[in-house]
Amino acid sequence: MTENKRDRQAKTRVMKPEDIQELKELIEFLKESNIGEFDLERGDLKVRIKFAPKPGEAGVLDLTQMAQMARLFAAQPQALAPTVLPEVHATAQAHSAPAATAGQPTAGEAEDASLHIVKSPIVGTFYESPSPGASAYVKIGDQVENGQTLCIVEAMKLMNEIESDVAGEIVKRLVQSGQPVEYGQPLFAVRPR
Amino acid sequence: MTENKRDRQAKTRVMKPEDIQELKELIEFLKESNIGEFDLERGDLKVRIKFAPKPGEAGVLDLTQMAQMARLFAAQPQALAPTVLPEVHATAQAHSAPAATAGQPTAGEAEDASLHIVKSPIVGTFYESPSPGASAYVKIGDQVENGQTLCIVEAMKLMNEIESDVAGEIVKRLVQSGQPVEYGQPLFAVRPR
Amino acid sequence: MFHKVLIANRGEIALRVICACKEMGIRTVAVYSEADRHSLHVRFADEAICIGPPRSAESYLNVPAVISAAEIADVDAIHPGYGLLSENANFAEVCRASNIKFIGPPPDVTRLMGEKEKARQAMKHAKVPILPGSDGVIQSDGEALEWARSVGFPVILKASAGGGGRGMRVIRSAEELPALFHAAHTEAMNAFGNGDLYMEKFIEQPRHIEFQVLADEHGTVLSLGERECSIQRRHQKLIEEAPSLQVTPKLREEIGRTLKKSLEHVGYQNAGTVEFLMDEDGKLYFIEMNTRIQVEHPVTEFVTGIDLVKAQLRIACGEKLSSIVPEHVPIKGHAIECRINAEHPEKFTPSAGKITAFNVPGGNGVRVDTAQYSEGVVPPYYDSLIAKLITHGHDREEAMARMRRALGMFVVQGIHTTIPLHAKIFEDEEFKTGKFDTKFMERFFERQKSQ
Amino acid sequence: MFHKVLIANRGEIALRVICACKEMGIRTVAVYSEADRHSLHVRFADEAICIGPPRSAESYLNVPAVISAAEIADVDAIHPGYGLLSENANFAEVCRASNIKFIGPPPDVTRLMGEKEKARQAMKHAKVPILPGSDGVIQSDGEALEWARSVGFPVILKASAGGGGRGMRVIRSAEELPALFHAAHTEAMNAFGNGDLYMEKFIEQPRHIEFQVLADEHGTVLSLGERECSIQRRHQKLIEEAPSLQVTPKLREEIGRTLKKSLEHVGYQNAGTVEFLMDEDGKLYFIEMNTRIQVEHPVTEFVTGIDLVKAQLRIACGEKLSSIVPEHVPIKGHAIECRINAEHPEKFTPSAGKITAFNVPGGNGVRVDTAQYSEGVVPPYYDSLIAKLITHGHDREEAMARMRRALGMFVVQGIHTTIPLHAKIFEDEEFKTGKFDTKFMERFFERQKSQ
Repeated sequence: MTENKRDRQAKTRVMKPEDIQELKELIEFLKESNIGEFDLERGDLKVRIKFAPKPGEAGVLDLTQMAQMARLFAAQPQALAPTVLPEVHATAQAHSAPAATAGQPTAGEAEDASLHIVKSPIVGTFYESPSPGASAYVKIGDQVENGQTLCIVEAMKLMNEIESDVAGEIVKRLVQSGQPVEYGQPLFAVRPR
Repeated sequence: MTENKRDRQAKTRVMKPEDIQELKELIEFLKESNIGEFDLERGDLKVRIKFAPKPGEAGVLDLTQMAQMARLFAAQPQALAPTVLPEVHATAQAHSAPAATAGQPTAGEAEDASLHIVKSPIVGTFYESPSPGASAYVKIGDQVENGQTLCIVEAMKLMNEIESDVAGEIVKRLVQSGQPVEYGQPLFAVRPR
Repeated sequence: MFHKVLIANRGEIALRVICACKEMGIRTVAVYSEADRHSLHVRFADEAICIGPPRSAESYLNVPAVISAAEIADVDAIHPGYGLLSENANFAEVCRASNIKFIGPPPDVTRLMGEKEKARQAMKHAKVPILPGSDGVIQSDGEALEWARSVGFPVILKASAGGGGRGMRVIRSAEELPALFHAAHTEAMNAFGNGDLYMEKFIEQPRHIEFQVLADEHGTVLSLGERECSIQRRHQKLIEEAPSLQVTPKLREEIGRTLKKSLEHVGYQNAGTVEFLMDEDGKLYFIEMNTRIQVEHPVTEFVTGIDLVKAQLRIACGEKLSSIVPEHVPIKGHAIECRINAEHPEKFTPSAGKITAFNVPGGNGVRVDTAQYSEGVVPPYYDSLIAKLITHGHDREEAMARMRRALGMFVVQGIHTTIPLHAKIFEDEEFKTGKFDTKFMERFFERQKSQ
Repeated sequence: MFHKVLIANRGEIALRVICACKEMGIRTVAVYSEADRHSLHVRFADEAICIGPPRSAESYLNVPAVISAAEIADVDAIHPGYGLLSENANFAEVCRASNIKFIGPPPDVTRLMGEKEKARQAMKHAKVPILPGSDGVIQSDGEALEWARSVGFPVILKASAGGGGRGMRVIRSAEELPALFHAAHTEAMNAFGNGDLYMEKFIEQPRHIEFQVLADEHGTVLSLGERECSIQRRHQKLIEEAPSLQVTPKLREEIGRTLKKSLEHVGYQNAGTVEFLMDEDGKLYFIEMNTRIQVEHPVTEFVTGIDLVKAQLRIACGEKLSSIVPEHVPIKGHAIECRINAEHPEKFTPSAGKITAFNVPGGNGVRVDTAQYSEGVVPPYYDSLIAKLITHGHDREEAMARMRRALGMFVVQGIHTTIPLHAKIFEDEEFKTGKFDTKFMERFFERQKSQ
């Protein structure tokens, strides 16, 4: 869920996390059940359920639907994201740093939906400067152009210059120089102009 | 999911997890039954069901569906009822007759919620008369008293007289003489007076 | 072979028996209480009959209900699983009277083994080593000393009239005997108004070791080796292994021969387990016999390759052991079982409820016996065992490594389970050495606390 | 032993390798595409690195991405699983150049076996029987007759210049040869402007039989017996068994010896599979070699008791085969594997989507290898195998009975799977006899249709 939504929840906060979880499940279920309207009152219990008109049965995908799904994935990787198995309790899951933040903006940045995130297009090691001791390509507050080199990601001894895909101001660098980064990992937050 | 719905839910938040579970089951059931709209009030029980217009599929409920609905209405210790694993597709599941209708009233009766169902308190074989050739203890239309013997369930060579737990009119006998019955299986529908 | 078998049980063992029947082409009838309507044993049986309300006493333990169900389903035989009616000789007798084969020993044998003192005497008579005890009251410290010397120290004095530790003394040497004898006598007299004392051999660090046997209906008994069951909490087994590191091939052979003779003598039939205590010197003492299939039978199945439940069915059908089991059964590798209970892993409070996520581990050398599933419910009415996780390896090391990775992949959400407890036990150094006794869990909890 | 291994694969085989590593105390690094973020191989690895978008070409097949991941995670070795990069000699070379151990044979051996004709010649040279073919063009019907007689009828004529069945003739006797030769020649000339023909031995009812081998890095090769893989649909294996009912101990021994010699000769290393066709007389002809772990390796693990993936890791670490595997490995019982694919069981259209219910069978003699779970998603980008269900029994009968009951207890909802297809195959009389060939599925579908 986006930080936006998270905030709004925090404001209306009369609900405990378990309640929210339940509600989410209920809503998920209503959605899956293709329900258009749902009312409920408690004082002496009233229920009203109205199903949405069905365009076609969901569930099992055929070939054409699959193509559709592929497009969905491409557009929005998380769209069809499965329920994640809950954490194992038995053994510690020491996931490496890159895995932990995989492809998702970290809390601080994402608060501001207007920021643009420059992500790593490859797996490798992040460097802020062209060579050790040289000054960084960019620093916080710099104005950068579309196509301007922001950093290097080294992969297989090759130094890959990573260019900005937006023009604007560097608001934050999200990784440390020398840190391994994975595909899609956020590198910089940029305020577009 | 829309924030809209979440908000609305948040306001009506008086639901316990069990309630949500029941609701989910109800919706699941309504969906399976191809029902378009469903209203319910509790104070003096009003129900309105509107079937979704769908050619080819009859809006008729089968036995188990109806029984399921009855169970949901009864809303008794079933609160914790688990989701049933969906049917296996590989091998046929030839459940015996008693299992099929286990503990649930059959279609005709459940339509009329005012009917009282006399259930078998034991596993055994149902007989409508005290001995072969003798006339039945009761027949459709008979007025019976609370405590009056309605039939016999034979278990371990013992003939157990099953008594009515209500006074009223026998509307239907739900099993055949000589048929095996399980614990809780409906035997008679009685209109209480 | 039987045409149709009723399984008078629930949970994983009911499903286990159903699996065996299915593989043998036998039709299955499940019985269930109202609380188990959505259980997998109901789902996967060919037929299912509701026999009563949730409470066991009114359903699974309700003999007339079970027999009635067997009659209306017209079964040839009843498999009782473990617990519930499995060691109820009266039930076995009713089955016989109803002309239904009870899959287990004859009622009189079940009855004999059910009365501990009689069982002890029967086994003693058949030269099975039993924990030495004085024949009746010890009259004086002199007699006590004599008896103690005959069995060797340590010994334990117990009050004939009572329990709860009063009048009880462990004696570790001849020197301290007289004083302790008189102290115990006085204490017993004060506590129960009766100073009578008797003595038993005392084992400081006992192991719980049990032998699996199979017996056909033609007088042949075979031992299938032992299981190590010392990892217990309040006499509830948590982890079982086969073989035991402490049982040498020679001892296994020896006990096997003795059991064969003694159980053939008492006319034992079908599967059974003979429980022993092992002292620090590796000597075994008979405690009791369980006349049924055991929770931990899969570890024996893993190391012998014999399907014990199928063997039970074939034996009950009159087959000879020689056609079921090879004469010599080698022990192959090492197997360990963890009992996964629906309990809080530290407080051990039962944890009934709905399972919201259930991912069972699989892969090489891993077996899971369970009747639970994602969205299933653990009802509060029955015992807390929801799954058995069993691993097999070339040796104990590999079986343990496999268990560690399998425990890490066993995800159960919505209820508490003992999975985290097991994970910790498998990291414990004492456990890893394999050198432990029935007091292991006490020490383990101490170590956990001090961390 | 390795400290840390990267698994360059996904799905059940990635999880299989992770399990083996965990059991050996090796840290694991999973790589994954954006579509597999919630996969179990990601979940259960010690570390996980996203290497690209969903399409394999940009993630799992992206050599620089995989190597980069290996470098930033600082692993000692890469296990390639099967498919994907597993038989890519260039990838193995890049691994070597990057100082990362590739768990498989050296690049040149992979390359040799990858070029079918070279592999054929190498094996022929080493006295492995290969499917006889004429050395180049057959000039006349007289030469054709001579050649046919030298290998025995039936033979098949093929056009050197083309395919698609044109110019192709199966010849079953000397009498019909001349006419068919000339017809084929004319047809080839008309179709391709070139009438050249060559000949091969023709097998009417071939079985697909393959031998598992292990080879250490010290020149020792061992054969672990065969698998029967004739149940295929469009060259995709559906069901595999070990052992094959058609392979006698003598033949197994013989082929094992020949393979040992020939593969030691070519310098083979690590695990590999040698595929053969078997003719109606039980003679085997080499087709090709797969230089990786195979999907169906669990059936061999069941009947030999050897963990093949652990063996791969130990071999790659330099261990000698003699310390990993006993010299003589007896074949114990019978194992069968069903490939559970996310496909419609009749139309075979792929069926991606979310799994809403997932109940895997367990119990005695059942193994499930899967990376799927309830609420998991089958993405549309990769192959359709979602689980392997493997059963073991004392004989083929028991393994089949177990498979039937296990298939009946394997519940997958939300997507289509081949489970119902397998259930039907296990009821098929021809399948039950074990006497079938690679055309079994065609006949099976015919029988199904006619019902």
